[in-house]
Amino acid sequence: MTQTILTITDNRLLAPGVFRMRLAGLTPEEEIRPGQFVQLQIPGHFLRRPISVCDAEYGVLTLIYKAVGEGTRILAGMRPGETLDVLAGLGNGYDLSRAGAAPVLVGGGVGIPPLYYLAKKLLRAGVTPRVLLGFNRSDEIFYEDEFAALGAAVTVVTLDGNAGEKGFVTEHLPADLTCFYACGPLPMLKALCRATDVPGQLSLEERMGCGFGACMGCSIQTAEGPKRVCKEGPVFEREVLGW
Amino acid sequence: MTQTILTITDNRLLAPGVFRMRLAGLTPEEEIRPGQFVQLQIPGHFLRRPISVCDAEYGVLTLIYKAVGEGTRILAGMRPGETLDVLAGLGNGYDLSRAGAAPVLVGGGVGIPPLYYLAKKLLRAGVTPRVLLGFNRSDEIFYEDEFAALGAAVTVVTLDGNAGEKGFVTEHLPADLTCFYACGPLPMLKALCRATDVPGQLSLEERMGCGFGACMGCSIQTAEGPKRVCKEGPVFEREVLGW
Amino acid sequence: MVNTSVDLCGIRLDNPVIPASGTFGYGYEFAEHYDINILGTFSFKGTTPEPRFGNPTPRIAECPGGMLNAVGLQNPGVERVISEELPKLRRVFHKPVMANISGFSVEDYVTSAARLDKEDCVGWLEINISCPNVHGGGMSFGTDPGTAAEVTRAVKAVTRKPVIVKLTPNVTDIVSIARACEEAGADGLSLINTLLGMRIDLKTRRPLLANTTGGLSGPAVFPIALRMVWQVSHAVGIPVIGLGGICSARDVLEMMMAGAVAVEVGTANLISPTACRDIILDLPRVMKEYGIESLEELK
Amino acid sequence: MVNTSVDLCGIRLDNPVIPASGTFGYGYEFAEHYDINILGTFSFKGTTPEPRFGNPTPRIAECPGGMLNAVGLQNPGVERVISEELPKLRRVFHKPVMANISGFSVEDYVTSAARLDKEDCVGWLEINISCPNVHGGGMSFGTDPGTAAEVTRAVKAVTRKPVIVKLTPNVTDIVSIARACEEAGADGLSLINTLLGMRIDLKTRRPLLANTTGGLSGPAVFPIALRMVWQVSHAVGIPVIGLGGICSARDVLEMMMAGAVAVEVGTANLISPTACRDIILDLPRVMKEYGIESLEELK
Repeated sequence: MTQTILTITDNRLLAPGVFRMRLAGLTPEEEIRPGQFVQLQIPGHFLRRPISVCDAEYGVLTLIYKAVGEGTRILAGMRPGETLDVLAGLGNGYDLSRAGAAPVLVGGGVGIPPLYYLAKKLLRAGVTPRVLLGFNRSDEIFYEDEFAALGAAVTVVTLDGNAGEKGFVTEHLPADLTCFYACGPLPMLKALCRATDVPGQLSLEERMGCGFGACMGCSIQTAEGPKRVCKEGPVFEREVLGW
Repeated sequence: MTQTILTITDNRLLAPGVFRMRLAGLTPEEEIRPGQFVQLQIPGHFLRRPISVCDAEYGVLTLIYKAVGEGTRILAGMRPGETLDVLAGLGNGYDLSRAGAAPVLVGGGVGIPPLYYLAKKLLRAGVTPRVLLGFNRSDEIFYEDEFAALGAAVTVVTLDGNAGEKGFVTEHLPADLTCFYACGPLPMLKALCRATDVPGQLSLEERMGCGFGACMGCSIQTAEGPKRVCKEGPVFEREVLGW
Repeated sequence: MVNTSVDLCGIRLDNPVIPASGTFGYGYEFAEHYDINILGTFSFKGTTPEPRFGNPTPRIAECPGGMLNAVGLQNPGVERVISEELPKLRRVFHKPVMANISGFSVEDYVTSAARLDKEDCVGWLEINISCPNVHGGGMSFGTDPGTAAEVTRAVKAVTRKPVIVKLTPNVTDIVSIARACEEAGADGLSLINTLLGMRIDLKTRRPLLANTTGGLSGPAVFPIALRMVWQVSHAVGIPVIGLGGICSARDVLEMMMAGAVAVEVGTANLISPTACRDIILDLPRVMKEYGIESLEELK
Repeated sequence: MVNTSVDLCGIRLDNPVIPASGTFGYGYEFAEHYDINILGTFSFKGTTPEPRFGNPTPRIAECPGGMLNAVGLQNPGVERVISEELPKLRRVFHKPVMANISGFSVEDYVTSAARLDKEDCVGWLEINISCPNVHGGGMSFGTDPGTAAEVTRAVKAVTRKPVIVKLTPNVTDIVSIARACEEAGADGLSLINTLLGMRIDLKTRRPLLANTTGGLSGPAVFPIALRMVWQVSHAVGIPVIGLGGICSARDVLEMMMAGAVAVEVGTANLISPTACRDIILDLPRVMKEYGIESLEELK
């Protein structure tokens, strides 16, 4: 974990309410693993905002976020050239060593971004993941092309069926998966664990204070006792959660 | 009084710790009188900062301020193109109708700025004021040339005598003055009232809440009862103060 | 069309926004900026029987997210309030106004209340038993259930107008004070007054305020105010006005969700003279955003 | 060279900066960022006799200039603190540390105090009678002079280490609690713990925190903390540690001018993990700016 000042180079709308921000200035020591997150200090706000890392290579940090509250709305209004105080490299990240031959990445809505960086790293390790991207409506779709451009096999699933497959992501899991990596709304994560028995790693969300293990603000009960989502998580093996 | 957003066009050092800021965007309705002040909303600070008006013509507001506290230090770091939320046209201002034939303007340190706008208006009304500018040291001198360029007769007085006349401004008052207009440290204002019996208007400073008469934070006792420095002042006739 | 109107002790307000006493004078400074008849009502500067200058200056100090004040109840006294201020007030404000009353003895409160009870333009009496900036009165009435009840009862005996008691947050158990006021006949409660705070000047190493301590207000105190409004409104049957750091229409909704039937806006008026107008104009939009048809459904 | 060292109950600190309990764990998360031996000392996570998970989430809510927390004393219990946490702590921190103790009964405090009294690395016991986020204990001990004194006396009977009692600001008269603790034998006092606050989610119209209320901390509370430290340090003869919203070296000086002999820094650690280091490194520069040669001259 490092505290650093990064410069916004890009900040644009990807889908209704969903923005992608790029920040330059990460140094090589600040190696970031897929599934980790950053904490952004937003002007005029006291607590930092945790945002999952969508990509972090060549010194450029890519974040995709939804403008829902006051803080993220201010973020959406920031322009290239402005700077942000960033705590980078937070949390454990996904464990790539347990991918097996046929991992499936399952993302729902704004849970999708960390899977992009994960797909990139898996492909670089010689594993081609299949990717399931779930959205409520077709106009919410983002990053389908970006995943495809990496060389991953992408399936988009929408609840309204106006694009890709119709229904829930859990209805479109391939039969031969060796494990899954997931990030998305809690009901999706739980449905996923009910739908398959293969090993799985799930990224959780929780309201955080510090984001680096000091305040115990984001503790959850697990099969192995209390865990901090920001420190022992945000990624948990399904057995640890008992799901 | 109006609330408006102005754009910084210039912000530069005049003397050690003393800055001049110019802001564009005043509209013609926002007529500002000499001796009035503005309240600036400084980013990250709750209360506004009162600053006297040094000039306000052609839509451009000129302010001269000393960077002493956190707020004014932030102000000193602001750059052209940035904007400030400004309450303009606060306070009563100097009464030009009582100038007589030979008014003297007496300023001390950062009390000098409002006298510049006053000198300009007096000259435009056909009265040539004499101007006494007091500083502690010669390196603190600012705006001597600007007053001279207006056509006023300027005398600089320094305590250390390294520039202009040596001593206190009160020791260099002309004998034939018809009235004085003053702004500066309290001891200077009081010494001035002891030094001469002619009519005088004095601009006072006080810690303020709102700056427009609502909170009673800056009330003083006067010969005519309680007065708000921000509303009935900041300029008071010497008789009102009983000095 | 959403419905912003609310009932305050039997008097209908067009909206729940009430500038708080001591931040709005007698209204006419603000009437230069907007038509203040847009307000639900407003609470005018705290009134004592005799004229008061208040504390020496400095009376104001800045704080993170707020300010301290130690004005100390400057006002021209109840007779001049009635003879000089209220006529000017009536020229710019045509709705019932809230008269704020302070004192140093039960008799002080009774004297002002009896006088202001006769004024037609006064809709409510707000009894300030919570001013932290005066000695031997003010807040000391509001930190004990017994004295709070005594003032309430005495004022109720001399007026037929609704009596709203303004409570201090500087207590261990605000609910016990609130209940005591209710039992003594209060028609409503307003809370919170300011929290006692202090700043020191690093250069002089002495308190920034001439009065040493002052009352903290502004957004900094909002969560404390919200908690106390929640506790009190769940414990009493009379209406509660919520105040403390409200700056936006969202803050208004949050305070009403905590149980307030109306809100007072104080310090925000000092930062922006049009703060209350801006909140009122924004309220319908924010209500729609959260699917609120009528403010009274938040009860 | 300015002198930043201070005395805290007979133990010399290199500087007065002490990370506050609950914001610094057992130190080793922060030791990844800087050598925490630069600190005066630190107060580790509040300890109870039995392990506690604390309250359900959400436990955190943002506020203007601060935050609410309702963690509820999550800790592994005194035995595992001693067997697992203190050995790790000693590897990264080589000065006397402050052990923070909480409880739900006088016996709880006594149990933990007696156990931690035996640990050489513990320099002081900080007795938290002011946690607002647990029910039937915590803060309730700190709102009454009698119970505050009772806990103090009981803890003093089982330890020879200096006992510092941590006070709550959620009271009418903090001075009376402080005096009661002093008379019961406390060697020092630390104040203030958090102020009870609350936020509501406008979408759900329900409290944001699972625990309904939480403790407010951060710069928002600084003026309240400063006032209470001023009041208490003028009323008692034992040392006072000042805390509440301290974020900068200037805040440290202001708190010491109010009468504190040392300060705790809490919430600032959560926003910037190097906050305490940055304050300590800045302290000599700011002392020079205000002509302070030695912090002990501020007494």
